[in-house]
Amino acid sequence: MKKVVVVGGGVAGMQTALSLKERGVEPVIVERTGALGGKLRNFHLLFPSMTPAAEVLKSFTDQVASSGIEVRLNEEFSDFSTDAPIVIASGFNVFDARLKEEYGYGIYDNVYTTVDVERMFNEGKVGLKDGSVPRRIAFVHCVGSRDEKVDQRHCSKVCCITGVKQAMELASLWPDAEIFNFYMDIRMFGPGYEELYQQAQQEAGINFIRGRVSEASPTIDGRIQIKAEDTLIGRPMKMTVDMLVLIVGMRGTDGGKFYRPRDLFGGSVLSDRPNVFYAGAATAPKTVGESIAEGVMAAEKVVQYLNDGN
Amino acid sequence: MAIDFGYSVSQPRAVDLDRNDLSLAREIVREMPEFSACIACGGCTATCTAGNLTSFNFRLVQTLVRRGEYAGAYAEMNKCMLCGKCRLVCPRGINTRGVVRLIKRKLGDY
Amino acid sequence: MVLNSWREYEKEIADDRYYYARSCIRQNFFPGSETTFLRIMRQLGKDVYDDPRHTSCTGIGYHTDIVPLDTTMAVVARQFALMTEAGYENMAISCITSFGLYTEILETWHEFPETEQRARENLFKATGREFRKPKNIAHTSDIVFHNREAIRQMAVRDLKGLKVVEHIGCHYAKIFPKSGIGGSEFPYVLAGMVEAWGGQVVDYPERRHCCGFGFRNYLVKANRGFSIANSRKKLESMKPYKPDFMVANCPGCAMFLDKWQYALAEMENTTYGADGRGIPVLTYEEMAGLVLGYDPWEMGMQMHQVDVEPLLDKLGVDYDPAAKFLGRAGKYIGAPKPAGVNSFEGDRIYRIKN
Amino acid sequence: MEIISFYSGFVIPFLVGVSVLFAVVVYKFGRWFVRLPVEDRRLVRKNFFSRATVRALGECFMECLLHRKIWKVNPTLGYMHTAFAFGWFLLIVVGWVETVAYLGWRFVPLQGHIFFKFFTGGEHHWLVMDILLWYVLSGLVLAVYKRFRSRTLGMRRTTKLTFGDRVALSSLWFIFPLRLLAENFSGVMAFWWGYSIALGIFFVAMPFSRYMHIFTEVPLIFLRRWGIRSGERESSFDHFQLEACSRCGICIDPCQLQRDAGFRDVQSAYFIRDRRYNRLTRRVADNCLMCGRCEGRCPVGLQLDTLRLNSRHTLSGTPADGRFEYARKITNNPVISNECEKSTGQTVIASENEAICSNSQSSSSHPLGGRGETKNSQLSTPRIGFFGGCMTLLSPRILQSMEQIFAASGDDVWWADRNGGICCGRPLKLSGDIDAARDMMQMNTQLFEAQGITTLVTSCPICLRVFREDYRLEGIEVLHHSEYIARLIAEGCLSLRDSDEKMTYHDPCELGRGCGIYDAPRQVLASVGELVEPAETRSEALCCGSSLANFVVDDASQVAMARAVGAAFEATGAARVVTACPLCKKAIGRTSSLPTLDLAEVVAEKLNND
Repeated sequence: MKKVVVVGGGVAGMQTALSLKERGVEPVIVERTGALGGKLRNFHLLFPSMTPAAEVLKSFTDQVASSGIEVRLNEEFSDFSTDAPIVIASGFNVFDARLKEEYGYGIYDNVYTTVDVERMFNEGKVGLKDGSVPRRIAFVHCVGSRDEKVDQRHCSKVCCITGVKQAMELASLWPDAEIFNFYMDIRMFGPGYEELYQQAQQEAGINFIRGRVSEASPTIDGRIQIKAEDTLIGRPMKMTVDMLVLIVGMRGTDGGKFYRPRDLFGGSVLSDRPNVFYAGAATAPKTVGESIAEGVMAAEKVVQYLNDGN
Repeated sequence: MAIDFGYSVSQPRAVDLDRNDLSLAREIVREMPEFSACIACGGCTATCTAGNLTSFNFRLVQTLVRRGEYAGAYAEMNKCMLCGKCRLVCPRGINTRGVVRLIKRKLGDY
Repeated sequence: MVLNSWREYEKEIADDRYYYARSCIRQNFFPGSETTFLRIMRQLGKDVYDDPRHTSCTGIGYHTDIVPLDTTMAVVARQFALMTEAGYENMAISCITSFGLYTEILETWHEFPETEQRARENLFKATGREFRKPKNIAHTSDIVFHNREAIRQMAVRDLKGLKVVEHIGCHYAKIFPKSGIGGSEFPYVLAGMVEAWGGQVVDYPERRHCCGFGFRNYLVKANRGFSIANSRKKLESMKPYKPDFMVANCPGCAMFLDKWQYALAEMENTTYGADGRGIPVLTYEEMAGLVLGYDPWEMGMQMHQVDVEPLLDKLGVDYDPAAKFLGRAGKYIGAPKPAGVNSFEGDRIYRIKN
Repeated sequence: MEIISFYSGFVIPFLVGVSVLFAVVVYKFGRWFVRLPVEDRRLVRKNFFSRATVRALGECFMECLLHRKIWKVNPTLGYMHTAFAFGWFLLIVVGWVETVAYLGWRFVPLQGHIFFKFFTGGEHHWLVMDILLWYVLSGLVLAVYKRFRSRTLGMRRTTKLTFGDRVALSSLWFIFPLRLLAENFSGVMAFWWGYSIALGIFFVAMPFSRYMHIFTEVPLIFLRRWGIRSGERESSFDHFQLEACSRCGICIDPCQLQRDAGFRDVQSAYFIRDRRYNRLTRRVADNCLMCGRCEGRCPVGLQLDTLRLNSRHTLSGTPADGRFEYARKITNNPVISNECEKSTGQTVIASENEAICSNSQSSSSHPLGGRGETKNSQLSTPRIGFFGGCMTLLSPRILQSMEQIFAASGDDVWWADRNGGICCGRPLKLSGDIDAARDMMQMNTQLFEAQGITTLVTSCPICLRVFREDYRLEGIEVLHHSEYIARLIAEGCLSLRDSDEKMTYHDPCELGRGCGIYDAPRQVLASVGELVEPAETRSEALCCGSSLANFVVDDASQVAMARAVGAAFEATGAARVVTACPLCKKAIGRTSSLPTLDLAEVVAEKLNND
């Protein structure tokens, strides 16, 4: 019997493979990059519990290693015509912040994305380009989310909580820094998220300003001036910050779009083809936990498919 | 007959949707349905040249119009230079300049 | 649910032996109402002590930031001292603002005992008096409410078929909800009387809204437009219910709901009530007095801005129209000029010639 | 020779038609001419006896009769138009000669010429007349065919007809077959009656239909040759342009609103139709990119964009009323904007002007050499003002690139609007608010003059066009940044690394068709990479779809147009799309799979910094 191909070695893919193996089906993980772990490898602490991403990642890679699942790294899977069961767990791409040119990513020093911040935390080097400590930091929510102008109509779902989490992390790292989060809506849907948000407001002293940043420009002293409307006051505002963090959204991996599942209920891991399944953020923005849960569900459906077929 | 007591009755500040005549607002939205897709992010007002020099607040004024609060909207919209920056930053892709002209046409002297 | 909420705020009201604290402004605006209260109490066989030495509580001065809190406390302490000296323990307070102020001061003394100590010292230094805090304080509307059943039994008529708007003064329960019957959201003190005497209470959207007096809002002319706007808001809101009359338990509210109808008629040519004759505004004592069969002119109802005759007719009160502006001993007290809400020839049956 | 009466009952419809036609045309032309503005009439007087008149005659022959320009669009279409116009013209002229030849030099009433064969009983007949009639009939066959299969004549879409058009067109189609029948079956009176009625109906309908263009194009050509043009306000001359439009529909195909966004009733032919019949709506007047693609192809050479602009002015009722006085806060003294910040307690950013100036002063001894000197020898204090315009302000990469280019050039630069400037006024002008736009232009002019600049460089073609067309900037040279950069390269002031990267170039409408700048950006591109042209380029270039001139289209339509443009660039095989307009850059970059850059970015990237 042919092995079940799991496309993508992130948490969703690894969980799918583990669950398949448990049910006696032999999976093979095909991973585009040189290591398992997907986006989780770039993350530092996971919201809302602040669990180290490395810890979660290690438990998965250890299980994959000990279960003897075949893993093919540095391989791009493209043979979708095969009749072997395929589980697409290709996750998402991070939105390229350079497309929002007006925010100056890649143009001005000290404009970062949330992904950069996670990486800086992992590398243990958080700070401005010249190594100094910022006095003022602004986070811009919804960069590459809910924006027709970059063909990203959807809400990326996890960015609100990511922005809040990182604001708190920076606040505890630099207690003297002033931190401002510019948001359109704060969408705190998950368990413990609202609590974290409240903690950010009340304990970490993060300032939440309701308004979308329209543009950033450099100042004479190398800082960044941003403009927004404080919509709750109804007046335009501007401020100069030392560090601008763009909270970037997720872009789909199906030519920039997310894969479309058969339906959003019982068929959320099914595709229009009987032997193709989905798991994780390939179909929509999802959290780590939700992606793992879908891995289990996808494995279950694959097993059902195999049993029905034979 | 009115006697002047030296003060007048203050008008209520509440946006009274029972009293406001929304027919014009509905007509405006019907002509440009995208107008009601606004998520009030304020990007337009932030980037607006007029908005940074005067009380003009495009987001606020167009919202007021949608609520049937037409007073003063025409005069406010007249501050718009139609430069189009707001349209470039609008995440909902609203034809903001079209909205300005539509409101002016419906409330003003076209 | 609603009924439960109304019942949740029960307060203890003393049954007898009241020390009567009068209101400053009611004696001008509705001069017959306090006398009527005393008459009702006498008819009920209650002991009410009406003390001529008693003064203003300084409430208006306090709320307009003119009288400092310490002064106010000392003045209130003196009223308590007079009560103590007279041998009474239950305070019956005629004015809503006084009632609120007394409640507030007793509450402050409870939370910050040092302020009570200071008030005692100040009072002693100034007058040599000492006091005991009242065992029970009640607004006089509370007391009428308390006796509503007894009054009903003595009644000569009821309010059947009449729609009544009741209005509670803000200082009655909005400061300390527990100090009012029904609390601040479901004040039952006047509604209870209306229901007990057969009337129908009107529940309208702006029922809980302030009349707009607000001290500084009325007293400062620049703010007066705001004051009248609040009354108008209430009048507009109750208009579709076609109330037969309003009843209020606050001196300012009764006064403004009544007099602003005149001002609105003059300023904006807007009148309320059937045929634009205005909606009569009664004090709860007047309402109780009418139920008990008292003569409206003896209760001072000729002093109302909005004529009460149409209401008296509905109630079937046997009154002498010609006696409206005849005071005690038949002496002519003068009649107001015709005005916006009150200029209907039909109402003015009686014209006094000097 | 016998006496011919030249009268028969059937000529009445014809005579009535001709009389009505003559009366209406004379009335219309007379009225329009009398109402021409004084300056226009002065031009007529001045140029009446000049070579312009002769040229106009020639043009009338080439365009009104031969339809030379339509031949260029499509030869079959050209043949069709020529067959009708020139064929009919020759029928009349040769017919007249024929009459003269037969009857001698004597007065013959009009109907005598037209129904010559009837009155002479067909005994005298020139073969050439038959050939001419068949020539016209061949055009007619094509016209009928075009109604149903326009594509074969090079037109994907043809114009929708009005009622007057339908009447005129139907009668026109009947004229020549009936004439053929009447002349060949001379005894059948019904054919003569039909022929006369068809002519009569056509002539009556003519001045109220698109066929009015047959007459109007002639005075239009003369007036135009004498130097009269339509302007930003409506004038009597506009009538000559409006009624010279034959609604041939050539303007419809190039229109991207039609092609990519599905708008079918806003194209110039329809705009002119609506305006001519007094039923122009704002929706139609405002729904135009003013890209100029149709204007370039109009066989009658009508000023389509100008006419639309002055219609917008007429439809706009907002008085200027000094409603932009607030903008003086910025333009009266650019430093004030910083003071404003102070007073509102917001962060103060030191004006960058001084910093840039000092920077460039220190680089006046730049090794790239000599530029400071060459300029100094020409002008005492050469000073460049850079005006990014609203759109550039939202494209920081262009600003940053210009900063690098200026630094390399060693020029003394004043940044006009980096810390907030006001709009150039062109968008307002495009909306028809001419007076308000003038206020804005005047404020910016004051600002530029106060700064003592000698050259005004802008990276925005929208601003460039209004600076050149409407501003009076005495002593200030206005350059697009592509021209400025091209000049720097030509003078050897910029050292650039050439590469073999394939780049394609998008001509912004306002820069190309608007200001005629096609070569400067191409020269610049050629010095940093290899230029590959898209299918439609230069004066034929597509619009990005986000033109500020359009006040109607929604986001989806803009995206649809941008996608079509993007696809054309992808087809070139280029690695990157380069344009020279911040708005085009945003519009195309939104959907294109290729990176889309401004010219300045490519240049800055290739600067030799050592």
